[in-house]
Amino acid sequence: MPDDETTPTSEDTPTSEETPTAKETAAAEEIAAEERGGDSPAEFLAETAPETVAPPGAPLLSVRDVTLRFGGVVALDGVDFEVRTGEILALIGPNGAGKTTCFNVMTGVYKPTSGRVEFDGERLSGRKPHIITRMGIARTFQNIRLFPEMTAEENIMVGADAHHKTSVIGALLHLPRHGREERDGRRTAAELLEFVGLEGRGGELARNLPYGDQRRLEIARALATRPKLLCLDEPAAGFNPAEKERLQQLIRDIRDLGHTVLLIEHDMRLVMGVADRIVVLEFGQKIAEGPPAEIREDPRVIAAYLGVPEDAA
Amino acid sequence: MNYFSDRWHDLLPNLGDLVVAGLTQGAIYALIALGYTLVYGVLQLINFAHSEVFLVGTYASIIVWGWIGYAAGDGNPVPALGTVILLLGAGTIAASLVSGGTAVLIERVAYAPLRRKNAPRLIFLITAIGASVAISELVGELTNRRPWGVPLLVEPKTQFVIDPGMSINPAPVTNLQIGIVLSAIVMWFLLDTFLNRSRFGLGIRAVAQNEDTAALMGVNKDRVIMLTFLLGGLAAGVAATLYNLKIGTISFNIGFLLGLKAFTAAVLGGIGNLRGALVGGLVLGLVENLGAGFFGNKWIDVVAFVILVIVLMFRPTGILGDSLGRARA
Amino acid sequence: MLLEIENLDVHYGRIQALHGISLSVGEGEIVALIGANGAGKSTTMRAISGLRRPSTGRITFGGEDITKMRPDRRVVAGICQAPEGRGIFSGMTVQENLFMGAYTRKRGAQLNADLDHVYMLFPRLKERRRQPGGTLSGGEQQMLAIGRALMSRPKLLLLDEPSMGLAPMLIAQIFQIILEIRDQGTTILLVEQNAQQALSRADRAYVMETGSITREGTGADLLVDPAVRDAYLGVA
Amino acid sequence: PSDKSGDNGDGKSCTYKIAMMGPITGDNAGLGKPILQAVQLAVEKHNSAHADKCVTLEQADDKGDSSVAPGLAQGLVANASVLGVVGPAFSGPTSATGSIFEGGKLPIISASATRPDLSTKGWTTFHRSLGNDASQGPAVGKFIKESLKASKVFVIDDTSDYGTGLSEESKKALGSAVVGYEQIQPKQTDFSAVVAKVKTAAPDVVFFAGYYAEGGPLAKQIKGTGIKTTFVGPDGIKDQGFITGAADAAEGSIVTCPCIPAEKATGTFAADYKARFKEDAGTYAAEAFDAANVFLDGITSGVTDRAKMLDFVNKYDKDGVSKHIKFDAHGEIAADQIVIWTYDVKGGQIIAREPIK
Amino acid sequence: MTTLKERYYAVADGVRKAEAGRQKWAQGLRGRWQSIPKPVRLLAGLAGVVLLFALPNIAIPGIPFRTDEIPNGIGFSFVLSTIAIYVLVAVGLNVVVGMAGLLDLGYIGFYAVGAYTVAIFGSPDSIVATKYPWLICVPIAIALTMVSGVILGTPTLRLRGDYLAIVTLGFGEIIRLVAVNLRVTNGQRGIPSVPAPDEAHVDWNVFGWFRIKFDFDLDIFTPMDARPYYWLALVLIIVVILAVRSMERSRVGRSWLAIREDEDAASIMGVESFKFKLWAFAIGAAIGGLSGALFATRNVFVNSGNFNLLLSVMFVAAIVLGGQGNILGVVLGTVIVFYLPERFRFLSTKRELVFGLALIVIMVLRPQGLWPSRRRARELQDRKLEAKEAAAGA
Ligand SMILES: Nc1ncnc2c1ncn2[C@@H]1O[C@H](COP(=O)(O)OP(=O)(O)OP(=O)(O)O)[C@@H](O)[C@H]1O
Ligand SMILES: Nc1ncnc2c1ncn2[C@@H]1O[C@H](COP(=O)(O)OP(=O)(O)OP(=O)(O)O)[C@@H](O)[C@H]1O
Ligand SMILES: CC(C)C[C@H](N)C(=O)O
Ligand SMILES: [Mg+2]
Ligand SMILES: [Mg+2]
Repeated sequence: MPDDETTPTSEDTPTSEETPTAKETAAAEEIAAEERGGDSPAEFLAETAPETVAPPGAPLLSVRDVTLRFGGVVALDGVDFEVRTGEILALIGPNGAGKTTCFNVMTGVYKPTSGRVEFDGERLSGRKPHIITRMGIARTFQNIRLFPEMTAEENIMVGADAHHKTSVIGALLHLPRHGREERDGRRTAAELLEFVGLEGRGGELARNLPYGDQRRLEIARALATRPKLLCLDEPAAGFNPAEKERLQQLIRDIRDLGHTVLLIEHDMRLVMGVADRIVVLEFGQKIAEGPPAEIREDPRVIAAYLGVPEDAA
Repeated sequence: MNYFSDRWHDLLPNLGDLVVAGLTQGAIYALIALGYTLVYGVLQLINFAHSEVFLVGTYASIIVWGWIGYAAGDGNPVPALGTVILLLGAGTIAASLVSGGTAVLIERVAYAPLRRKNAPRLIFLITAIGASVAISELVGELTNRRPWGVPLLVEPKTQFVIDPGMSINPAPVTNLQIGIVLSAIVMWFLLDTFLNRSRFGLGIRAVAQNEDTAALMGVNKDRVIMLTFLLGGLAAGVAATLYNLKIGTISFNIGFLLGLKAFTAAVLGGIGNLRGALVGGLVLGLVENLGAGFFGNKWIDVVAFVILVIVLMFRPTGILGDSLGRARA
Repeated sequence: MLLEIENLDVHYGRIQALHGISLSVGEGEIVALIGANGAGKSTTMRAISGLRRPSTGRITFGGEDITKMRPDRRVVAGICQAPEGRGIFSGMTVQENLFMGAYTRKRGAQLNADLDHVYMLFPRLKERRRQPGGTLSGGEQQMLAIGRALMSRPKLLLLDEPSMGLAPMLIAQIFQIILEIRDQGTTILLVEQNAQQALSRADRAYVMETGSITREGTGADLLVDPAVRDAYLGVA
Repeated sequence: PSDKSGDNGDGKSCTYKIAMMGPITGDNAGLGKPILQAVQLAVEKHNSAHADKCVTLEQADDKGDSSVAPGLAQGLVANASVLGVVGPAFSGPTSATGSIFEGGKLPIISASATRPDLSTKGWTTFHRSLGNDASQGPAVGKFIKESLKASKVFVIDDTSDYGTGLSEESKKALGSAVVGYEQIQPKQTDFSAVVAKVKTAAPDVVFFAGYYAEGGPLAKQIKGTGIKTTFVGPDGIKDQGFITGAADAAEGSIVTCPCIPAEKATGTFAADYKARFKEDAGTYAAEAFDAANVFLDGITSGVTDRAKMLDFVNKYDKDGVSKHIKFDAHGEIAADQIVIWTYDVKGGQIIAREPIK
Repeated sequence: MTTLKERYYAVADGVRKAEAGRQKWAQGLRGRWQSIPKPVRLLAGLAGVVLLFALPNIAIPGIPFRTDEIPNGIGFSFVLSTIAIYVLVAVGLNVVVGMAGLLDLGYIGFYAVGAYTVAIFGSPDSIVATKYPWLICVPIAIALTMVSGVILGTPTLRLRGDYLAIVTLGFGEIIRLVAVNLRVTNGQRGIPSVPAPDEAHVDWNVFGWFRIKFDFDLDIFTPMDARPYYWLALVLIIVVILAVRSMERSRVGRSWLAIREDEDAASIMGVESFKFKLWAFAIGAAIGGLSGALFATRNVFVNSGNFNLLLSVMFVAAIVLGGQGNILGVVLGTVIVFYLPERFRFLSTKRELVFGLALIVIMVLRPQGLWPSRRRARELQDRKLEAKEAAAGA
């Protein structure tokens, strides 16, 4: 960040101090907020948006004919679809259809039995998780997995560190980059906290946040890695309708920042309200793909998944 | 190359004897390993004090034999079969009771208070070490730090001879060796059946995997944990008696190395897995004895630990993997 | 009343999660408990099962004071919970998980009949009978958790967000099953985010906010209460 | 152990100290005890005779362990009132601490460390009041070949300074009679691998160069497999601990030692010892008594610092209870004073047999 | 009814207030210390350091803390120097265990490598007999231990939790046992006459071009007086602690923390966990090597008995007892674990029994350690209170 050196934050937080107290963080956040002069998300696009993005509409991630077997269970069976830059794609399907598994293949947790996954023109399988993150994929978990004993701010800074380079020698000798990156991390944290609606909570331990806030913090942490593609696995699980409403807005905001979003969710109101396109899996196979309006009417999807459309009403 | 052919030449004639001796020693490791693996499976805790649970068992059986009238060096002739069975029975029961009791005592004194405070597992490790040091030192004080000899109860008699021919010497297999290996297998079988078939066994496995849900299903966690320690102690008691018969000398500080080896065996086989403890014990005993025959006796422990490291490199959760533990995060 | 809670306070560390809540569940009822995230619903459930000890207050079950009873005793007394987060024994097979539900019961023909019943309700589980619980999908685990709770044949069944992570079709099915269980004589206390569904099936319901109970009434009444509609039923 | 020896009767503590260093606890503590007690006896005798020049005894418990010894040695060296050390008892600790005592110019007289090269490391402060393994080794060889008429001998040592030194010397002496050689680890308990080799070699005699803590179980396990062979061990197993450790298997073993049986010591030593400690004087008690008396005589004769003490020790020339004490330039006893004894294990006792001629 | 947002945050506010209150309570002293003006704090710290340096010369009548004031006690400065060396070991181990959360039970192996390196290259009695001065041996020792840290770490660090613990324990034993059996280490018998830091006896012929010849011995470091060793160790401790601290408060420290909390999540968040774990290992190893080098020269003699497993485990005990993660706590723990047995030498053979019991009692009463880091204290306090409210039977 070229203007870092001149921001007031840099003077307020000497690098050698220990992690700032809640008060300090709050102050830093205030300053950061003032500096932006408002809440408009467009202002910190620069902070979290990916550096280079393919033109909108071009395939960002493609799943090509992926099959995955666990012993006798065929979890994925020739699944083939793509996520396009700038869209919100929802992945839905009955329980055990293979959505989470598909996710895990995409993020490098599982290696497909056959087929391949390409991201931004590069092959993904076989790469280490941290490399995949640096390539631009971030995710949240079906069961929350924050660093419970770290503060909200620290959680986000860990995400921001994905693009930092300070290592042992730098930290040991307090090289200038170390200070610069620390300041950058704090600023990213402050901005993202505000973005997801957690302003002022940077100093709290993650484990002490209410459930909904933890979900939001997880999203903020993922955003801090500046992902091109953000993958959300059932982010609305355990939310009530009003909260889902808020989440829906948040997901839209994220897309507006320039991130592509892949969403697994069982709540049809949320999915239909936010997704640009939907891919439907059943028994490990893709049975439909298209815009929400189309999917809603697709008889196969209704039979396999939606059932009587009472729920969507 | 010359080195290796020389070593090989050293090893070859003794191969049969070493295999037999290795399996015997391995059976004792296996029995102690059962205790480590049980406790580990349930509490994810390396019960460092288990070596002392074993230790007190060795003393218990000797003391009981002394009461019955068979002490080391008292010039008594090797007793007749009936007496031997009586002595072994009494010794094993005494050792198992004392070991089991000690295990439960350790649980109550050194672990239960920490469990109540929900302390991280590393803390348990430290109190375990404390308990281990305290018990072994207490035994040291009580025995004047002198080794104790074990009376000769069973005259080793060759039951059959393995004669593989070639340049390998025929290896006699004694009644004692057969008994030791069989005991280990029987003990494992009993425990394994208990864990997999009985209701309590199911409870133990449930607590191992998810304490809270186990409580929701009606499992009394405290009782399960005590039971686990008790079972491990019983197995250690059996091991203690067999150790007495086989090694014949005990001392207050034998626990440490033996416990370490047994724990290694448990990890080798896949800690948390009873079958793993058996396999790990036998493999460890076998490999270290063959290694000692090949490289020379002084390398015996190096061989033991090197094999552990090698196995874990290729199978990060041991030969059979862990089974009481969790499968997917 | 089968279950009665009076004036319950529960803390997590220094955080107070429940502020003197009182509620009751009558024999044969379905009672729903709804509220925002962090309102204290799960905490209430844990307190009833005995996983959390209240700092003050009283819980009685079938007339007996169980406030200090150990959780395993409560199961014997007839309280069983399908917890939030499912609590699957990941290393045990599906079938073993189900048997864990019947831990306090005697083995026998009755048990096997119940097992068949669960398999009938969730055929997917029967298919995966020998698969370790930990490798099931999220929704399959949810089915397993509910099935397991049924296996204990409780007098009072506590369901903490049973619809979480389930596909729409299954959600409808789950609520159907809940009604069936009730009809077979089991009392049910149900925590749900899916307030619409929950309220329309419940005999009575409570609304929780930040650790207190703010409203109670029949399911039908709450369903039309504008404040409830506004907060929990969404704007649709 | 009592610390009474430090008082001169009226509770005033004394100006000068001598120290005993050796295993008071540890696996082989049995070997340290007679040495400690003999020194104690000597100090008590001295203090009652010379109340004006009374001496305090410092006990430095090295557990017979080389890794413990250096710290203790530095402690002794730093304490200026310590004028002499009886010990270290074992060869390992002695070789670990030799350069420390040398650096502190603190004279030491070991009553039991037998590794030959201890005297040739250039340490001017080192002395010992007994013969070393360069004598014991050949004596063992001679005895095994001539008295036991054995033609096949299996040698085992424990990798210690003492064990390796002695096994080397005895192998030299045994020559072609050696049919096998193995090493065991201190604290090892299962000797199956060694026993297998012994069985294959089928020796008439197994000679074990090491201490009783391992010697006992080793003897027991060798006998346990039914091999008919005579177990011979050196001074390191000459302790009751060998018998308790080997139990019935100890019977019939033979022990060699560069120590005289206490009852053969001159004067009233054996009786005094027994009167004071209610037990017979054990291994190296007489030698330790002599070593202590060298220092005590020095103090009696007015020595007040280490330099003078060293000088006094080097010039010492007097009969002790075990032999005539006079050190050569290396700190060794004259060759004609050295006698290696053999002992039988009989009826659970170690009983003097005869000196090896 | 209030708005959703208000309701939502009412709970969170409660959480935050309670948390703030608790932090204040838990920190009590620390807060007061922090409120003292900085120059005063600095001065106090300085005074503390001065006191530490003066310690071997201090005796307070009536408070017999000196180990040489008890029967059969060992020289106080000698004990101090041992403890200081062990503190250095513990500070290094704390990087691995306390910060990165890697349970390394074989850490003693690195300490051994450091000590043996100095003994082998420095002592005239070793078979290589290069007789390098101590000051030259130290960098060699550090380099070698770092390399061995990387060699051990590369294959083992993919193991998790207790498997890592047992493999490191195995490696620690292997290093010791190999030392028992190798010729360069002179087996069981060990290597005596390790040079002092202030002596050099060098006669090198560099490529036959010129000759370097030193022969001096300042006689500051002698077996008679352990104080210089103690002071040297103190200086090294201060330097190492400062270095470790600045690492802790950086991306590196944060990564360690994240790995400790949830390694999978950390690597999915872009933390190169292997690299950072390896760094932790290497840094820990280097510090271990340095302390080993210091130990070898102070002890003059090195053999495998100095590096037994129990000692290794004791270091972990010291760290946990003092309070893992907090360097000052670690120092305190080490001092207690290694000082008390010296102080209680008069208990003679019973002192280890007492020590074992003390270990249990202390840990049961204070599972968070005597002086834990703020983070750990909070964590433990939470867990404890939670456990208390959880039912008695659960
Ligand atoms: N390790 C495994 N071994 C065997 N079967 C597995 C394994 N992992 C997943 N499965 C099976 O693969 C199928 C797909 O699981 P997945 O978790 O992808 O489902 P999902 O679509 O995410 O379902 P849900 O909506 O319930 O979360 C399931 O039937 C599951 O049982
Ligand atoms: N283990 C815990 N430690 C600290 N606080 C906790 C813990 N568990 C819950 N809490 C807090 O207690 C309060 C009530 O939580 P609870 O889980 O009962 O809510 P809930 O109504 O079930 O919410 P949800 O709909 O998210 O499941 C929340 O503020 C929560 O943050
Ligand atoms: C006491 C003796 C057995 C000591 C032995 N001679 C040694 O040199 O170590
Ligand atoms: Mg899923
Ligand atoms: Mg809940």
